[in-house]
Amino acid sequence: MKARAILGALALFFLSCGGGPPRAPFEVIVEDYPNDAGRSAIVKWEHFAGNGVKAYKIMRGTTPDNMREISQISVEIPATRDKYVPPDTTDFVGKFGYYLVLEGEKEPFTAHLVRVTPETEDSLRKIGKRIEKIETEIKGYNEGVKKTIIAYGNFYKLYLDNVKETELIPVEGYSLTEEAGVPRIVPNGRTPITFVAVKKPAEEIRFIHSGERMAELTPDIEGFCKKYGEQVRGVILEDSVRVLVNKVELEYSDEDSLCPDSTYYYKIVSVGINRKESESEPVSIKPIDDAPTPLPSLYALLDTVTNDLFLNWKTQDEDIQKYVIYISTAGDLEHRKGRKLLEVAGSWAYGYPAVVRLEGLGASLEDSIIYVASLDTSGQVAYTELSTIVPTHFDSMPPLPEGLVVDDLENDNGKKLVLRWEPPTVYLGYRVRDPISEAKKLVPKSVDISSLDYYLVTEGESRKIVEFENPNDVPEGAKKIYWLQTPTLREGDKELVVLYDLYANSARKPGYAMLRLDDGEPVVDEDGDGSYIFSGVPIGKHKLTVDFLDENRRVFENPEAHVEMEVNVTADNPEVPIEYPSVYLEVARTSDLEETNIMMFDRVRFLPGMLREYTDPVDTTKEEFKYAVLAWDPSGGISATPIIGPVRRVPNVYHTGKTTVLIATIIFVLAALTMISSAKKGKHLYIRPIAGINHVDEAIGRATEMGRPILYVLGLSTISDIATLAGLTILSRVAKKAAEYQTRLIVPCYNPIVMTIAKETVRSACADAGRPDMFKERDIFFVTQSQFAYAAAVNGIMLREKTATNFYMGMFFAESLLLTETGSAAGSIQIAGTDAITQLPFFITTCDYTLIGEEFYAASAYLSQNRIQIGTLKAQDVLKAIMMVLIIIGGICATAGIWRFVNIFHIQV
Amino acid sequence: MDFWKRLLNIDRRIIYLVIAITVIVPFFLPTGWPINVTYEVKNIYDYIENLGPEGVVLLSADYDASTLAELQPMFDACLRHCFARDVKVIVMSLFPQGVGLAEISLKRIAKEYNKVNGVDYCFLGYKPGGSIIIMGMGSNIRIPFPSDYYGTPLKDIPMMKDINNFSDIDLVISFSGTGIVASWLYYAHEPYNQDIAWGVTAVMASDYYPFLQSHQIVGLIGGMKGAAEYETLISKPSLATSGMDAQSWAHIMIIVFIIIGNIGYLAMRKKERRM
Amino acid sequence: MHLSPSIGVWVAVFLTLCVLSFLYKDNPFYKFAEHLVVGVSVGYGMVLWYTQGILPKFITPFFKEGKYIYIVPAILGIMITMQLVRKYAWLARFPMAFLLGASSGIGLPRTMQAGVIKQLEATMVPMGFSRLQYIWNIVIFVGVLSVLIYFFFSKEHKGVFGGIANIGIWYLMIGFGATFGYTVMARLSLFIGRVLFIIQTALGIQVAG
Amino acid sequence: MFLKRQLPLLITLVCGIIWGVQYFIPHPASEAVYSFYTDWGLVIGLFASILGFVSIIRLHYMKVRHHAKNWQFSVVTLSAMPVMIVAAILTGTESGGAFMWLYNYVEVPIEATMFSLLAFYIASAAYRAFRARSAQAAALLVAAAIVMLGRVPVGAQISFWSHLFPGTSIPQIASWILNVPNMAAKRAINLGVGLGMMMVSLKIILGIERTYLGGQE
Repeated sequence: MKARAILGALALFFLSCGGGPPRAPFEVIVEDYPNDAGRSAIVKWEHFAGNGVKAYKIMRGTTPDNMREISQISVEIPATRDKYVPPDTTDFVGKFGYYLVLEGEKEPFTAHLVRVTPETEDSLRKIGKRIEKIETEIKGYNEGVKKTIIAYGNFYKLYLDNVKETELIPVEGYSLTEEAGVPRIVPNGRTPITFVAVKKPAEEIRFIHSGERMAELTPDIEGFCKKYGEQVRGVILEDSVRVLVNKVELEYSDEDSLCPDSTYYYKIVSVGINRKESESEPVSIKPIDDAPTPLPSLYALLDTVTNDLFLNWKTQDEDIQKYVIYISTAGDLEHRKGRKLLEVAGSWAYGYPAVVRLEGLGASLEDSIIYVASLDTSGQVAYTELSTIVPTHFDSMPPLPEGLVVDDLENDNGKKLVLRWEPPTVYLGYRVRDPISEAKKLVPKSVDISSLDYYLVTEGESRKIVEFENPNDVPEGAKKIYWLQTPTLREGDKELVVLYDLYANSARKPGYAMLRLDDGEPVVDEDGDGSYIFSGVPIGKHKLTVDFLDENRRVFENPEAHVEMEVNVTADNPEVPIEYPSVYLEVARTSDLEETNIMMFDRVRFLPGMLREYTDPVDTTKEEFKYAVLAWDPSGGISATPIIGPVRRVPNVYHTGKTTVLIATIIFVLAALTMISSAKKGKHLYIRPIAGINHVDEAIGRATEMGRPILYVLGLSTISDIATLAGLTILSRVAKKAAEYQTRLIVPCYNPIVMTIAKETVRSACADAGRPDMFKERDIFFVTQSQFAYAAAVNGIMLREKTATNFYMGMFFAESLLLTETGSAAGSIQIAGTDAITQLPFFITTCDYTLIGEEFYAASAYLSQNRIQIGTLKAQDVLKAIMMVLIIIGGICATAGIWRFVNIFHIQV
Repeated sequence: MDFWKRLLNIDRRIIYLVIAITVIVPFFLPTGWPINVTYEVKNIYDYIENLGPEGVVLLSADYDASTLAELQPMFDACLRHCFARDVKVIVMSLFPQGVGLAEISLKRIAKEYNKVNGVDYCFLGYKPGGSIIIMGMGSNIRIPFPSDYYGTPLKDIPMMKDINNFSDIDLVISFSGTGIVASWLYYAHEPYNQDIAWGVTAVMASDYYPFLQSHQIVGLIGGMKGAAEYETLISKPSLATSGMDAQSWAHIMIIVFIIIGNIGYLAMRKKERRM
Repeated sequence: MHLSPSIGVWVAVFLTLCVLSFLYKDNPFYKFAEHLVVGVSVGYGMVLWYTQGILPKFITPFFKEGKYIYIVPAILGIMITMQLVRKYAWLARFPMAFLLGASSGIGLPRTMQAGVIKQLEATMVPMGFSRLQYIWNIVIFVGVLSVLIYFFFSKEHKGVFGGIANIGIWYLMIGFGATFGYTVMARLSLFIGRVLFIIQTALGIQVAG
Repeated sequence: MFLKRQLPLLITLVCGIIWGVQYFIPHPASEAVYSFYTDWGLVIGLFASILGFVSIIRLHYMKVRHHAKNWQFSVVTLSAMPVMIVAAILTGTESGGAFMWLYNYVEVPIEATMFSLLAFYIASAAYRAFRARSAQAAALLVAAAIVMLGRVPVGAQISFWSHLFPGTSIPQIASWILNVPNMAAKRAINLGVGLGMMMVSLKIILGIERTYLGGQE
């Protein structure tokens, strides 16, 4: 009866949170997508934070009746359902002096927030509502408020207290005037507003009224508002009505899914937090297949020596299929009779500008014109004539990648192709820094240490660390030291941070940088993060040598892989950034094996010139491709490699990088099979005696001597846990001994299934010992499945029964501490065994003996003589032996510099 | 009863009281000792610092409320750092309890930085299954996560347009108090060379140094101290930094307890031997 | 001091105190909180199971997208739940066999790669006395070997072998010491977290930080 | 007999081999096999989680029905579940609704506090139980103390000697302990754990480990 009442109340509570449907979306408009093939449109609408909408559905149809959802946009809901708590009113009342006046008959209203003046006060009181509180974030779209009106506006709450008194506020569009002897800032050509500052005689600006003020955002005061204010999201009126004045424009681009010149209808459905919906009126659009626009910038560079013409253009059109370059006689304005020079695929001018090179064409330009026809996908054309020709001369064309090879990418899913080129190259830069300043960066600014009284004192060029116990002695300009980094500083010593970048294709197996400063030992930067720090470098000039090593640490022989650089370490911490080549590379690919014009290839990827490899994630269904790479100079030169290919991508059936894992896995499986099967056959496999077992026996003996019971805890895990199984094996041994010595054994269990099995274990152990009478069923019992309650209960047993020996064998968690603490304080002998690494430290410090991890399993295998367990243990031993040998050989090889061996273990996927 | 025996047998509730006071008082008498930053944490910071607006970081909140105090500050700090650097963030969880904590925190911090759902960050939510989710994400994020937490299909989320699997994500940071972090190593780092970092409870932190040394993980944030280090690095001191004074004093108190306990133990053992 | 106006925060404070009361002794308040949290978290789990799991991964593809093949894994999943009915418990074996077989197959070589081979590679580092790091590399080398020997059960710990195993114990102890120290830190952090909640969120006292 | 016993073992063996070999094959077909498992495995797991829900409900239901000790508290557990579900249906699962309110103000504080009890237990154990019973346990405690001091701000404050002997401040020693000896010990343990994990996988594939079969049949 009672429950029903509670449920009813609950249901009421939740239902009351329901509320009506959300507001329909405002101001829905749909626009055509510019410069496209008439296949896209953009829908826009307005959203008010806090209007209870959690998502908008975008619906589309060819008539207003057949609309279907095409997408959904989730929006932020700042509204939480807490009750509106009236503010501590004294803070706010009267400070705003603003009234809300709504214009319009129904929602959405236009809100006017009007500042009250003595003249307007009476009329405002009649037509408006006084604002009690301004909200910069909406805390609750809640039921405590009678009514929520949504209004337009963009207001800012200004925190005038934050404006620094001595700061002159630069507000664009405002000027200083004087009014009745008081200087004040006035917006140009506007009525003065009183929230801005006055100028004190001492050239200081401060505000007449401090506290909070509100202003509507206009372009004039935008900077001011954003610096000293926060956007107003809502206001609370004197009758606790909340008015939201915040809007966000949302838009959805419906791309590439329409047919040109057919009518589409869109509507937006708002989905409320309560999942109720309301929808906007439908809006319609007929997407237009825009004709190509004449190219806004088409110009050419003419190499006056070679007479090569470099054409350059770009476009905003998204649907150009190709460009055709024509040459024609001067005066041919019709652009129809020209001779076709070159076709260029549309993608070459999209995003980046297109550049093409027309060799030796310059000579014929005197009596000819060049023009470009842009053809879009629907066959519409626009013509642009070349008007600007800039004479220039290129000494050389940008260098092309050397030794370019295209291959199937190995070990992938037959998806990708890889382009590789040469040579392995080192790029270098450096940075000099003070160890101190670097250390200081890691220290928060606000802290103050009273016990470390060290200061950094700068005297001219040199710096010293000085200790001052009295803060008054600290000279001006000395900087307090928060934290020092090792190594020690010698006066004038600097840290030289060498920045390097290594580029080589993966077939060369690039590895590390070997750095050498002056005549010092060469060092190999193991971590390969692109920087290496030489510390304690004295001021002066140094010679830095960097070599590029492969993964086996052999030096690459080519000159680009060996760089020498003069490093100038000076007191002002110079920085020399890495200088990269200015060339860019463009990868072009085609699946049309007949095509020979590179400009009709697909543009694949734009790459910086220092790269030596590009993996092409080919996303078409074709299998065979031809490639070419173009090199660009930012000054306008362009050159292209010959066409490479065709290359075919093939799926591989074996991952060549995983051979080590394969061999290791085979060895593992073989070792396991051999050991387990020979154990099964009954072959004797030696396991060393585990010291812990003697301790177990002694502990049982001790309990017998004292005539007190033994406690055995099996851990908190289930029966499927190996640790629990091992615990049960040892329980069998303990139970047998205890039965022989006639000592009572208590086994409180955490898991009912473990308890059942524990009972069986003890029963049969007692029978084995010839003392079935020693099996006391009530001493093996289930306690509870609550972690801490279990621990508390077991502690109670320890204290009540005064157990002489406690065993903890199995899987333990945080409760281990509680258990062993009580046992330890009670003076019991405690023996533990677990593989829970996090609990082992507590067992070690609180117990008399602990079986650690695998030792625990070994003890269990040794005691049970279970053949599979022993076989498993032996198989693991075999592998451990192999690992130890490998580590020893590997260590020696690494020390001797024989990296070939170590790299066998380096798996590349 | 002799002195040591009596001293060691005081009621444990007195010890509880002492440790409670040791923890509470420093909040009112702060020392403001500086927090030194370890390389384990700084590695992660540097990694994110070097990412640009095209960078994508996946934060996996694989924890529950029981380790909230340690892991939530880390999650918050990393999230703040990503947002401050305009790095795109994907948040998910392999634990049902983690998704709630992550949601609350994500909403709050996104607002601090004016970040928009779907554009600057994406909240994938939770899927049950643990490591199988990570495996699926390696093939395609859309296998385990066809839609985000709020039910929006991933194809409609602008940020997720070009993000298909681990090759489109720069760094994965898993925050967890369980061994699930290892699954990220086995199923994200190893097969796909995905850079990963771990934010773990202090309990587990020391066990993971071998993976740090072998460069299998980028960095390791351990416990509340690790979180405080991260807060220091991004100069946004928050919960973890506030807790550090209490942590310091509590550690001293624990060490004092151990010393008293052991002196007593030795004294009593000596006496027993004499007898 | 600025007391939190949120009812939720005070509910949370009350429940926090309920749990902490266990320190005095086990009592009905603790039991109440303990059982409440089980119910709430299971309820929470069920809701997420539906909204985040079944809905996007089964209901939507099956009913809305027409991917009817998903009925097969659904049936397999339901077969696992048959463990609850003793008579049909054996049905659970087939999906379990599939899941365990596949996950073991997936796990084995990956563990070999991530947990064994990469770890071995990281141990093969140059050693010597010329640089500090090389000296530490020796320490690491000796440590890994000696602990491995400690856990090697095919040879008795005697003579040189026993000596090395003995070094292993010291390494283990230092390693466990690190775990110990960090664990203490973790446990205290959890309590500090609660104290911060009460002081900062509920009582509204701004503390340093 | 074959159906109930051998067939599951055979499935395990075949699946184990297929997905084990899959790792070595970089082929689209192999990739498809892998995604197949992640997709279906997820759905199977989803339906299997019903098991967990049912068993916990059954546990508490039985307690209430049989009026077991403290059965009244099980009523609390049982009634909390529908409350959460109703809250989710009515107010959604986003923050702001009743569902997330219950999560944030009921579940989170209790869970978070549950384990904070350990701070007290560890303090009490430090006083009463952590003993340097042997030289090795002493080494453990010393290492623990260094890590405890070195990993909090106070460590640097009390290292008054560090400017005399650079590199020996407590945080630096703690860092060294963690990165060198601790790392070595944990690596060896992890290698053992890795072998153990692989052994379990292998035993499952080979049908030696078959606890998942449940009963004896």
